[in-house]
Amino acid sequence: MGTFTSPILNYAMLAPILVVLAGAVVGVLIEAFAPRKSRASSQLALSVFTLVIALAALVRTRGTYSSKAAMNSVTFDGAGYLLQMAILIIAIIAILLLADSDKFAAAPTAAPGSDEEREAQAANIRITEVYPLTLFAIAGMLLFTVASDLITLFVALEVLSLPLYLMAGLARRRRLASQEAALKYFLLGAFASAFFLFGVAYLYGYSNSITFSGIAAAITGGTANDVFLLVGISFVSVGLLFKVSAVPFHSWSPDVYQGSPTAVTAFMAAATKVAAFGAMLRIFYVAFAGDVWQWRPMLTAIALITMVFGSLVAISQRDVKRMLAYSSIAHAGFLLSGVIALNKSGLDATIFYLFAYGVATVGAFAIVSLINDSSGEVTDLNRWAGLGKRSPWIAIAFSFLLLAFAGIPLTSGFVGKFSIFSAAYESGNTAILITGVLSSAIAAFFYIRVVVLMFFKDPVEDGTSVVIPSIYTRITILVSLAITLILGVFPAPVLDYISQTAFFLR
Amino acid sequence: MDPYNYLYLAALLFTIGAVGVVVRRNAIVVFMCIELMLNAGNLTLVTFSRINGNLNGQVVAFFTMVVAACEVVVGLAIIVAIYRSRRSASIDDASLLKR
Amino acid sequence: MVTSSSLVYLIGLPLFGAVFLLLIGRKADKWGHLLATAMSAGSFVLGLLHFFAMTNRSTEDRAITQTLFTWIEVGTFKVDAALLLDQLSICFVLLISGVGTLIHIYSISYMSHDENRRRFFAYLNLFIAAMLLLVLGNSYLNLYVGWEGVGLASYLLIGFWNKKPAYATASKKAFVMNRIGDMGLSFAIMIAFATMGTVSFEGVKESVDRVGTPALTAMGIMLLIAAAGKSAQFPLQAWLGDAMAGPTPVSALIHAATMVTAGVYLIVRSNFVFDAAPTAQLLVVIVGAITLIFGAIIGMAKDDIKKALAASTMSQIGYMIVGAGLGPAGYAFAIMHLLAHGFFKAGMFLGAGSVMHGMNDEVNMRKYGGLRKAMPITFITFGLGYLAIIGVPPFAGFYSKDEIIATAFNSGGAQGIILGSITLLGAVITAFYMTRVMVLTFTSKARWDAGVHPHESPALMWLPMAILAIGSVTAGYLFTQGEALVHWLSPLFAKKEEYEELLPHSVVSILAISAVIIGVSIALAKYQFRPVAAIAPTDVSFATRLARNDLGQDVVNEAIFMRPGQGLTQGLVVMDEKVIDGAVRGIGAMAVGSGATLRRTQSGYVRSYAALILVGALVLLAGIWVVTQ
Amino acid sequence: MTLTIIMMLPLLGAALIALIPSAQERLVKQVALATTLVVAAATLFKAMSFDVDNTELQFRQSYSWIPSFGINWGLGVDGIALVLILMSVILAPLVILGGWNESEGGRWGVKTFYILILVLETMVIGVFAATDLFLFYVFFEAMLIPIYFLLGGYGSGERAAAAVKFLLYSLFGGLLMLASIIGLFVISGQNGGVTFDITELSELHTLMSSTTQNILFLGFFIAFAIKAPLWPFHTWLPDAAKSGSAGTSILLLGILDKVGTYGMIRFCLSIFPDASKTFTPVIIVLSLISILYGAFLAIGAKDIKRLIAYTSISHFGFITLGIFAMTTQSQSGATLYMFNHGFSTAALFFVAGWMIIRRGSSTISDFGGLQRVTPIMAWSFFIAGLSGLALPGLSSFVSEFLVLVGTYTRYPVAAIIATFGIVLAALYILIPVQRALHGETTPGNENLKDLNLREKITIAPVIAIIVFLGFYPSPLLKIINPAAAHIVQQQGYSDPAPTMNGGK
Repeated sequence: MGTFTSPILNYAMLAPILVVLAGAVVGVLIEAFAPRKSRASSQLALSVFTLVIALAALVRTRGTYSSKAAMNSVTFDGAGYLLQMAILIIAIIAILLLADSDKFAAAPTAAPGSDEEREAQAANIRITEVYPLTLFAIAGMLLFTVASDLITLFVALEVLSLPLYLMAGLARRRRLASQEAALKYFLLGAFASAFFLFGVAYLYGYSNSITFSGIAAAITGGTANDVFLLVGISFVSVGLLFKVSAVPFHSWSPDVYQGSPTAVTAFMAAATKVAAFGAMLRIFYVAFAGDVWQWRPMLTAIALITMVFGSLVAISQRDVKRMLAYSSIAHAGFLLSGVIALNKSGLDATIFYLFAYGVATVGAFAIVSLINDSSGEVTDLNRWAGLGKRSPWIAIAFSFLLLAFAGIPLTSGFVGKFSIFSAAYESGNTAILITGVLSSAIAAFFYIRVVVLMFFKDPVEDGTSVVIPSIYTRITILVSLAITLILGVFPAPVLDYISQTAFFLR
Repeated sequence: MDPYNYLYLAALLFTIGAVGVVVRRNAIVVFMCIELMLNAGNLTLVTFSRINGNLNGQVVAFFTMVVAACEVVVGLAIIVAIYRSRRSASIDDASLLKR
Repeated sequence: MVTSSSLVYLIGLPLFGAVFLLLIGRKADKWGHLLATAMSAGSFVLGLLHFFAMTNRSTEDRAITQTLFTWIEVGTFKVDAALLLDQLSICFVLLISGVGTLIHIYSISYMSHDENRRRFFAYLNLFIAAMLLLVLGNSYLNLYVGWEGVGLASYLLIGFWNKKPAYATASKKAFVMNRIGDMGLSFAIMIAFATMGTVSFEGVKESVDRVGTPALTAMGIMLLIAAAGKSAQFPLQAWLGDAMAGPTPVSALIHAATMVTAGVYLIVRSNFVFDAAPTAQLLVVIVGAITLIFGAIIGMAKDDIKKALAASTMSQIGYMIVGAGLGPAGYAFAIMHLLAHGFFKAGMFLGAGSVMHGMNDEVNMRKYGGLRKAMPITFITFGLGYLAIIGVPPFAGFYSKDEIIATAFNSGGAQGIILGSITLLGAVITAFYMTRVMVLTFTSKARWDAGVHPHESPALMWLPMAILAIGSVTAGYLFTQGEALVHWLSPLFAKKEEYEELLPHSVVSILAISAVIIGVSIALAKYQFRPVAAIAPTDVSFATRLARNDLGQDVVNEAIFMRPGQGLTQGLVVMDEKVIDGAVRGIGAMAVGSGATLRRTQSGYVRSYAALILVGALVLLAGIWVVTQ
Repeated sequence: MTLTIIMMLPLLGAALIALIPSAQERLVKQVALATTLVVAAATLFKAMSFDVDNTELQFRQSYSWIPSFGINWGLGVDGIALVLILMSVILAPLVILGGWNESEGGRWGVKTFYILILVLETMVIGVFAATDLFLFYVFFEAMLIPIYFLLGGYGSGERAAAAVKFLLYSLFGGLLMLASIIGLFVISGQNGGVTFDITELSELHTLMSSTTQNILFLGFFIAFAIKAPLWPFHTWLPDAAKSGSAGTSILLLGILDKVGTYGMIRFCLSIFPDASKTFTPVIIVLSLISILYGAFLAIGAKDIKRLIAYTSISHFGFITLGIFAMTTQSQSGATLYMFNHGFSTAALFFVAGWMIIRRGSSTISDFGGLQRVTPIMAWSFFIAGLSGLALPGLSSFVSEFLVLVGTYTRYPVAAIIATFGIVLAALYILIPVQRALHGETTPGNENLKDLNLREKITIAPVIAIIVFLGFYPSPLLKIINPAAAHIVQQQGYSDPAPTMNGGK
């Protein structure tokens, strides 16, 4: 029996994660003790404050990289730093959307239409648990991107997932759909993480180690049983591909995106993608790199299918949230090509793309949350007709974001596409380049369809109207527009910064 | 006895669980199947820990149990809520969202 | 070569007239025609001055040029906007501006009732300018500008009364068929540039001896096509008849005296090419011969006086083309016949106009008759022209046609005999149909419609006719005095090789005259001494019917070009809509369709999603496995 | 006065307009007109200092934009680009003047219309002046947005559908081009530093395998062939032209489509010389098909704007033919053709637009006898038509003949086939002329108004240019020739010498 030595933790580096967790705990306490009236405001303040602090703490650690911060189980390096920063920034602008908390169920536990719920709504009760939940999820994401051993990775995955499952069910209107979304998300998520765990087990069995570096070493050693490795890689990939909603592990996302409260969808769509791809980058670049010739063909195939499938199905969507869901699937395909590229420019490109896409997504969903009628949000595209007449600025903003998704020059989306495809081609992957370009063409088709709807169709008088955005939502939209534009016109500083900073400690 | 048999067992359990998820309707049962898959994972871990002769695997298994517990909490909450609103625990009833 | 600075005014005056009158608009209605006439007369006077100046210069430096500016210069392709006035072009300058001026004068009265007289005169000026550019340009490309310019003018003038759809169509037909000719001209120019690197007349003339015959033959044929288009030669003759839709002065000026002879000018101008390309030259003769007979036959059957004259124009130009095709021996005579024809044919057209003027614009000769007394002056002037065209000595036509026939006979071998007899036959037919016209119009019994009171035209109209008549009397004599014209032109052409005469000139003359006598007597027998039906008899031989519809030229064109063309057009329209655009739309539909299909995979059931994930996982596993093996 | 400044002037005007209250439509229009006039003046002034004997790009400016991708804000012009820019800036004020009231029928009112036009002008100048491939692409794509809204917002009939068709076509082409650009980018990166500077890129071909070069070339070429448009990528054009307002159609066919043919010269040829050689036969065939096909469809067209569109397809066939025939004559001819086509198409669309506004229909058979009712309008249409059929003495003849004669020296057969186009041209111009201007005045046309002063002022300079350049094209040719010749010998071609023995 060896003597137990207490682990050495570098708190400065862990600070961002810890801060967010602490904020979450405080949030729970507020839920427990603070009077109902003050909760909403104090929770919002607390969350924003927490995130800002976390961001500050993160910035303080810049330039100091180490894999020893928590006994090799997390690695703080350039890539991790950038990804965490991306997550925090996106989180900050996304969490402001939660402020319009009349979007959330008064009594989530109450059966829809029950007296209990009616009373709750009558009392104008607003549940504010969503804030601490979000903070927990964020903490999980932050950890997910820097986790460098399998335990941490698995735990982080669950920490970020579980709160999301709940948040998905919190919609105030269309409760049934919302709950269904929660159920689906939960069951499938759990199912996927079971695969993940199984994969983890086999990776451990293969390499006799649970750290990425250990696995990498075992692969380069190449003595161990390849079958284990192969099972491990594929099943772990299943778990990750599920999170990034790549075909054929995508089927949850349209339903969940549609069912969840739009604010949650925004956060989920943007931040989760960053975290999941962050983890994916790390594990593939660090742990599996040596084995690239084995997994690249299959992942390429998945990437191609994902791009095309997402773009094609999006064409026939009638619901704006579902359409955005499918477009996010297509984008997952593009992002995958960055992962597959497995080169420096691939890393840079993916990180830039993640950030740009995440920000734009938040903005888009924020705008979606503005289109309302008496019974809540209007997501049926046909009822968006003539928006350009009714409220041109909103329509222009939304079109701009759509153009960014479509990758039109002078938007961040274009720079992202350009860099990620060139990375893919640089790694000799012509198929990705061509398919990517073609599916972008298909994608353009449905983005433009929405533009046509908004500008060239005459409005239908059915009470659909644009609610005056609250100051918070307004900030969110403006910020995401600004970033999308700036990254489109003057991407140079960001690009340079990423390419100088992004690297993996191995 | 050859520890590899445990791997086969675990694989078998995992398969049973996976198939169960696909074929069963009752949310609770489906959930149990998932738990079964998780435990198959645990078993595998422990076995490998035995084969490789270090403890990491078992440590992971412990973490997994905790995580599984959390999942139960969240999962049951959701299932109960949906049961209350739909008066049924059949996951096929919940199919408003599609296409 | 002597340079001049005043050539440009030859063109400038009428051009100014045209542009000015078109821009200034109705304000000029009062005096526009006078200005136009003055402009045309001006360039005639200028032309005369140049002519006398030229006669005073020694033979070798008679030609003068004026370079205005560099028009197009790209790489080795350099074309100056430059004019060349030599012995050949001066003839045309005088003809165009002279006859042109006369016809301006005539039109002042003839068009006096037309509200758009000003525009008419503007067009006339435009035509004079373009035609002068055509004959003055010193390179094929400059000629091309005038070439299409006269095409445009003729389009505008034929369609001057375009209110009538038929007339509008006629003008379009003329322009399009001319364009086919123009295509030939463009090809010729391309060949010239590709083979000799130049498109100017001297340039080509200097280089011909260094160019292979095939290229020259090709160029010659292309020039011939161009000529055929402009000069209504077979197979591009069909437009001329319809072109009679234009006001009569137009028919006189453009479609008799000047524009239609541009083809002859082109061939004679390009003599150096044809001399070096016998095949092309032979083709020229053949085309000329065919048209000569073709036109003559049509002329026999036409009751519309203008159409009859048009047919005869076609056939007379046939003579000129034959002449031009006979090489150095014939060039001068072609030009001689051209000038003579310019006088008598213009005169007769004006006569026809004057007749129509007196007959309420009736054109059907079967409704005429006995106008001899009603319009004596017209009768006399027309008659002189008539004597000239059928070639009665000593009128102009006799000399020129006689020469061409002789040259044809003497062009050697079988060709000579065939050509000679064709030209001779032509002479017979010419005599016949012209006599027919004469008789039907003037000397036979009156067959006027009720309420028609023929009267002599005003002086402004008959004066030009008279002048032209004098021309047609004297021209031939003047030209042939000591072979004046031949000597005048000879420096431009290669020496004509001496040939042994097949028939002595006297014999030819006798033959020609007897041909005339035959033709005339048949016609007299048929029309003078027998009553003429006021309505064209329908129980006529197939040949007559064929001749009446221009030997089916339009039928053929429609069958071979128009209908297939229309079919093709319609076909392509459909194809564009259905096939090409259809394919595009199809791709779009495919994308949408497949999207809609894939969409069904999203069944909404958790279990199917789970199944998908499971399958996916297994496929992934299997895939990686396969790759590994 | 740098190119950048000239480029920014229209944006400035757009900003000004944005500040004007929407009520003052007159003022808006005046500001727009003034702006474009200033731009035109500035450009002309700048052009004065262009050194015609220098084949290098001139007025060059280069500021680093995205260094990590080697992307610069690089501007500069050679003779070809300069001529096209001149064309665009001269047409712009005419478009505004000619379509003075077009903006009223639109979806979003007057201000938007002129802002869109001015933004478009900036991008047009940019796209012709860009010496950085990436910058070019940015303008190439961004340009689509304003024209898309102009088409869809201020057109008539199925405008939205037509606009979408246009946009999708162009985006598709653009994305293919993007793929090729990425390819170039990576290859340049693998061979000594990423760059988008076209002069540097034009040395890259030595390092590319012929297959790579061919594939990348196709990416570019198809994009340009769609823009130009070349058969069979043309079907968007008639719809767009039909539903666009006259002004928009002029911007689209007269200016934007030139980007396609210009791109072929600037990028396809100079970056992929070998691939260009490989594909020349195919391209020549395509251009011949376009020439005849466009002509036939023009003959068959019932709608006057569709007719003009199809004639343009035929003309773009000539231009492409000239570009790839690779003789100095054809090359200069092609560029001159682009310039002339801009004006003759503009003339046709202006008059057609006025006719349509007056008659309320764009079907040719609805007109008739206009020559008597509205002589000036009829004459303008006729002259525009004559320049459309390349009548000698009008500008388009010079360019068309240069193309033909230049082509003949290298590809006689192609030239001969192309020449048949001039007969068809006579038909497709004279048929509408007869239907619309001649014959009886069809009911409903008896009291159409003739051109008013504004319209006369618009059409006069266009016709003046057409006629002047017909007789004296040298000023333009002086600018074009060196650049064109430079491109030809850059491609390793030299003009075929006269074939006669001892040819000079």
